[in-house]
Amino acid sequence: MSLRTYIAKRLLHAVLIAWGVMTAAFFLMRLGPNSPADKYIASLGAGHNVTAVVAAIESRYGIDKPLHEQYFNYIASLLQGDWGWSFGTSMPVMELIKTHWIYSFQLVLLSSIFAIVLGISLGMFTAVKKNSRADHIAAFFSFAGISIPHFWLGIMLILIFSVKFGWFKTYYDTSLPMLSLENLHALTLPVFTLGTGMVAGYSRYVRSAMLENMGKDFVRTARAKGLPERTVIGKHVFRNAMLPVITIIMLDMSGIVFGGAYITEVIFGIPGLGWMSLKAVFADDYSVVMAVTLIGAFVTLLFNLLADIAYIYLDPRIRYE
Amino acid sequence: MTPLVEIKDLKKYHPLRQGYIFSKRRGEVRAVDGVSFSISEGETLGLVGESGCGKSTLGRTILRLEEPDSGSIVFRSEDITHIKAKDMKWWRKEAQMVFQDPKNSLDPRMTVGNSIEEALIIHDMGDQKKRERRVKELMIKVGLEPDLMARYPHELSGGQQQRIGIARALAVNPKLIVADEPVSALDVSVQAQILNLLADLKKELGLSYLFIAHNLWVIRYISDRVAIMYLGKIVELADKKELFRSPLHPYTEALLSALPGKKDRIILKGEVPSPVDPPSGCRFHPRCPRRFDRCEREEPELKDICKGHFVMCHLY
Amino acid sequence: MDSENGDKAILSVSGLRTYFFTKNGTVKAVDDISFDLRKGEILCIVGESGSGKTVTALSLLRLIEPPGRIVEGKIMFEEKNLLDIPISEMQKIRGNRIAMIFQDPHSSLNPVLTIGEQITEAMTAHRNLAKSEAKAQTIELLRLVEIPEPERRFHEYPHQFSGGMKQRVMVAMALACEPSVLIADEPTTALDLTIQAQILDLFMELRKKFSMSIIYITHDLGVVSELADRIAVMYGGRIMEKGRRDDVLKNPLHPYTRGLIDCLLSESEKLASIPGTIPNLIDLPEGCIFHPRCISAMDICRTERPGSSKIETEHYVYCFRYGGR
Amino acid sequence: MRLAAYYWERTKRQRPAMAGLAFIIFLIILAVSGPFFTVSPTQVNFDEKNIPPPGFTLEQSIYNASSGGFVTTVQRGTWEHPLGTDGMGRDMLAMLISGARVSLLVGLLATGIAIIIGALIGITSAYFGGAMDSVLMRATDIFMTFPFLLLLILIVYLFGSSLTLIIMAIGLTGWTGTARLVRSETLSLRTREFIMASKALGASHLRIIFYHLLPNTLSSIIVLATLSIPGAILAEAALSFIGLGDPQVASWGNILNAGQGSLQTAWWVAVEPGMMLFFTVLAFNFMGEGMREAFEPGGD
Repeated sequence: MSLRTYIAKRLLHAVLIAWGVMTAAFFLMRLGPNSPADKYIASLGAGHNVTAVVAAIESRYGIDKPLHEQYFNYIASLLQGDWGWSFGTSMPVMELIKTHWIYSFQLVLLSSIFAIVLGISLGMFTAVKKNSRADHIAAFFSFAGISIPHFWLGIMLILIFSVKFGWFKTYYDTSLPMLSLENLHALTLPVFTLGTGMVAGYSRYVRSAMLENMGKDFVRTARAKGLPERTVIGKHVFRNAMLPVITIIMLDMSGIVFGGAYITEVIFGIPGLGWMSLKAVFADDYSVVMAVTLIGAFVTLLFNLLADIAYIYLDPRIRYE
Repeated sequence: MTPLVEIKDLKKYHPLRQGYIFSKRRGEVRAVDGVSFSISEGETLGLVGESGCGKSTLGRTILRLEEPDSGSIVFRSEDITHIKAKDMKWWRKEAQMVFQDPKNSLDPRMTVGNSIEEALIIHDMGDQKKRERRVKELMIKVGLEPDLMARYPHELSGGQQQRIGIARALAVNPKLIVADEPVSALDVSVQAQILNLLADLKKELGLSYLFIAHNLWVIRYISDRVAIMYLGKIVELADKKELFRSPLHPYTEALLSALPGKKDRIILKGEVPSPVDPPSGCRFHPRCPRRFDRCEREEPELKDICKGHFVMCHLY
Repeated sequence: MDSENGDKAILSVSGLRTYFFTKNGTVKAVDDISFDLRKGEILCIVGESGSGKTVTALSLLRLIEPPGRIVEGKIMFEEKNLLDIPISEMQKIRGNRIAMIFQDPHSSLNPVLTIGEQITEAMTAHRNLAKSEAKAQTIELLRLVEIPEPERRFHEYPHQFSGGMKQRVMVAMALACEPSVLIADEPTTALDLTIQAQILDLFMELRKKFSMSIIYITHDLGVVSELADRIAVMYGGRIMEKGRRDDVLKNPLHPYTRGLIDCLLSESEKLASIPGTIPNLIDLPEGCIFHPRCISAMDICRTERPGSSKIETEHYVYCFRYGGR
Repeated sequence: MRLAAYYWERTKRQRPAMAGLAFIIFLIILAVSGPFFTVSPTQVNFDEKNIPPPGFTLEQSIYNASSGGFVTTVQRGTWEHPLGTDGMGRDMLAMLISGARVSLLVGLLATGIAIIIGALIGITSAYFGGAMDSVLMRATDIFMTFPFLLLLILIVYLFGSSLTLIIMAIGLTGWTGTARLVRSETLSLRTREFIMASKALGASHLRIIFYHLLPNTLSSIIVLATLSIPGAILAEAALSFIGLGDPQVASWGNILNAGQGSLQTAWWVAVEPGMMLFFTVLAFNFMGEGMREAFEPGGD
């Protein structure tokens, strides 16, 4: 299989899944007991011409049309970038996303860098020092890190560092310029909240991947050549260990990062997509909730695709098949 | 001697598929590509070949564990090539298999006694008491203490595990046993024990074996006749003594020259070609030290040279 | 170092013990063995699985991993005891003065590095070479082990090579620094019959070319009869018998050696076999470890461990039938 | 079963796993017997609001009805409320025990649903292969593409947030990992020689699935189930924490949500439920890891 066919295959697969995701979302919407109109009317209260509003909303959402037509319209408008209208904020959902995504992005980016750097170093260190006291201590902390609910961790950090010591504000300050030290300072606790679980998880993946490869025959070959231990671990073991780790890190984007970032934003009041989505849930702002879910799925899909492609460049066995 | 089982022009191709929605055939592995032979009652046919030559597939196809693509398998004048799964039970009682890796061939979550008993349960052979007695009998027959029946496979040695595998195959009183490299995973000193056991059982129970191996000294000990397989075809088939005394096919000559005690080893150049795209003409010609023009163009047939010594080579 | 009969030994092992300290007990994988390797000879170490032959080989390069440990012994090589020198000095010997080839060529090569890089690396670890120089030498080595189109294959990855070709790459890698001792641990076991013959042939040729001393580890007596100058037979972590090839093969004395040879070479109606199974290395029998399977065991075999008895020049047996005190 | 006893022996040697098990048993006893010795977790009493645990004190201004003004009082913890009370005077201990009941219920039921669905899909997919496998695995891919929490939030938003629904939702969305694992294990088992041997003996598909494939994947399924419970518990807690949980029940997430608002005054309201969550999740993780190690073949 040539490289191009391989990538084409992965792309085709991604398109298929994206279509599946949109379809699933569509039917989930239609299966729900409440139509968007009901939700909106409930929030309006009495004194309105209910039938007219319902008709208006239903035609806005296209619910008055037959199901298959609704389905095609829905997919078509998604593809054209028309992600619906936010009643809560009276603007197109796409506009709303454009103003909020950057806050999620900076949080996820900083946390990922923090987690990847620390997680990989810790994993390598504990693998080399297997069964030492340091390894046992690290194992305990990574278990704690995996098990600690990050929303609780966030609150405890606020309690200690903001309420008790007053080092940080309890809420994220949106007036800070994005690229400034103050902003970085303000993001310290959120990044730590989101990153802890990731560091713990990654360090364990890296450790077990390193250990698995350290037992392989080719490592013995490398030692038998007379290579210094640094080269054996840093070159032969590490490169092989990174293969599964990169996949896992990419795939993690969906579980840990989206769930975690959502809640971290809520705790610290960071106006990212998660915060926006929760606000929309309480404001019954239907299209926004849906849009954030879809974005989550599409970004996950993108990362899966990136993982696949990264793999090609790291693993010659796929590259030359 | 009447043939117990007769195989004619048997073929088994494994398709190579690509893609998951619109999968298309990209070609096929010609694992078994037109094989004919017969095994007489009470006879052991040794089948020798290198890895990938199709010998294991051949064994499985004869037992109908894989579906043959064409050709026929006839057991005592009963054609079993196409019988349906639900009519297969009697055939499963007539023919059994002993596997290569004794550890892998026993369910790790079952006691070895239960593994043997499973055969009796499937074929409704007796109530629980009778079955237990039969399991004990079988274990004694293969040279094991009956107490071992409550053990799990990982608690036994490789040789003991293989004895269990043999007992399981014997449970249904088969006539034919396909033994797929039954000793190659064992240590030399244990190999001899298992080979002796198989030879004794054959005499005692009147079994016939199709004995698959890549090791010639094993074949030399156990077989009555020997077939040499190369890339899905049988290239030579003869009585054991005849074959070891005067091998005809250049491939057989090379294999035999590797036996200990032979001084001048024949070294074949190159490697076994892919069975997806076998060479034209005689499949062995790219590696053959004695090839000539015709070998490349024309595929030789398996010919009877003298009194049951078959060879597939243009030299003869 | 003088060996048992006064010849010059290039590598001399005495009293080597390598144990594995597992949760379930101590595995005495190698238990007090001694042998010499002479210049230019092939010493075959023969044994079944669990006999300790691979652990012996790994011990020579100090490649034993925890929970294993070399407990005691001496390995004299070039006037030094390899067990006394620091690990950094040992690294200078590995691959350089003593090289090793492993059993399974499929798993012994790093799947994500090119063949060229893996061989070059073995060279540059010990010698100061320009990149182009190392590459030229590597290609020369690939040609030497008869890999066609070495310039192209230099840039390929292990999975693009067949088993036989991979083992040739391993051989090239071992020869990279022209070592004086080569340890080959069952280098043909994982290969097909006709490919085995090719690799063996390659060995014979290279031996002539390089006049190396080779320790060849195998369970295949057929290979031994072709290749060996001298033989050491191992069982359960100990040497049972050692001596010149013809002495051991034509006149085997130890009951185990005799059993092994009978198993393989007898052409009688009934195969000779050794009863019982290979002992569990954690719970070794007292005395001579072979006594539970030995047809000629005596009382003393059950309680005491036999020492070596010299039968004739260079032919030693560890058995009370021949003294053993 | 001698084999079960054997694995139990090996699990017993894992000390963290045993500590985890002990904690979980303790929690179950507490959750079951709690209602018999605690006050109602929903009983509001504003006279007793924000009482700290014994040993701690809290200064607060309380409106005194008789004098008509605010008086600063020092609240001392009492043994009547060993873990203090929240801002509405509810007993923390009673609420935490109720929360334990909710969490255990969610953890066990939701995981149970997920594991059964996942195992069925995984085995069917691998054993029959072909088109069946393709369709099932693509469906799994689509499911896995939705971030778990976002999907839960969407479902709860669309269909309401009763505890039953939350449990169903977690179970119905959490099966993908199990399906993948069971499928890959079955695929590798299918080519093993003992399956071939059973076929050679004439065993039926059902016999092979139920007597050979399932028992051989069971240990992985048990380990995965144990390690999935924390995920389910945390998912419910996260939903409750952001205010989308079942408002009718006192769950750890709900209490924590309330606790975040009163961090300045009553820190224990946020600390205690989080601690319970943390230890519960840790206990299941320790147990799962210990079992994974004990079940690993060739561990000795």
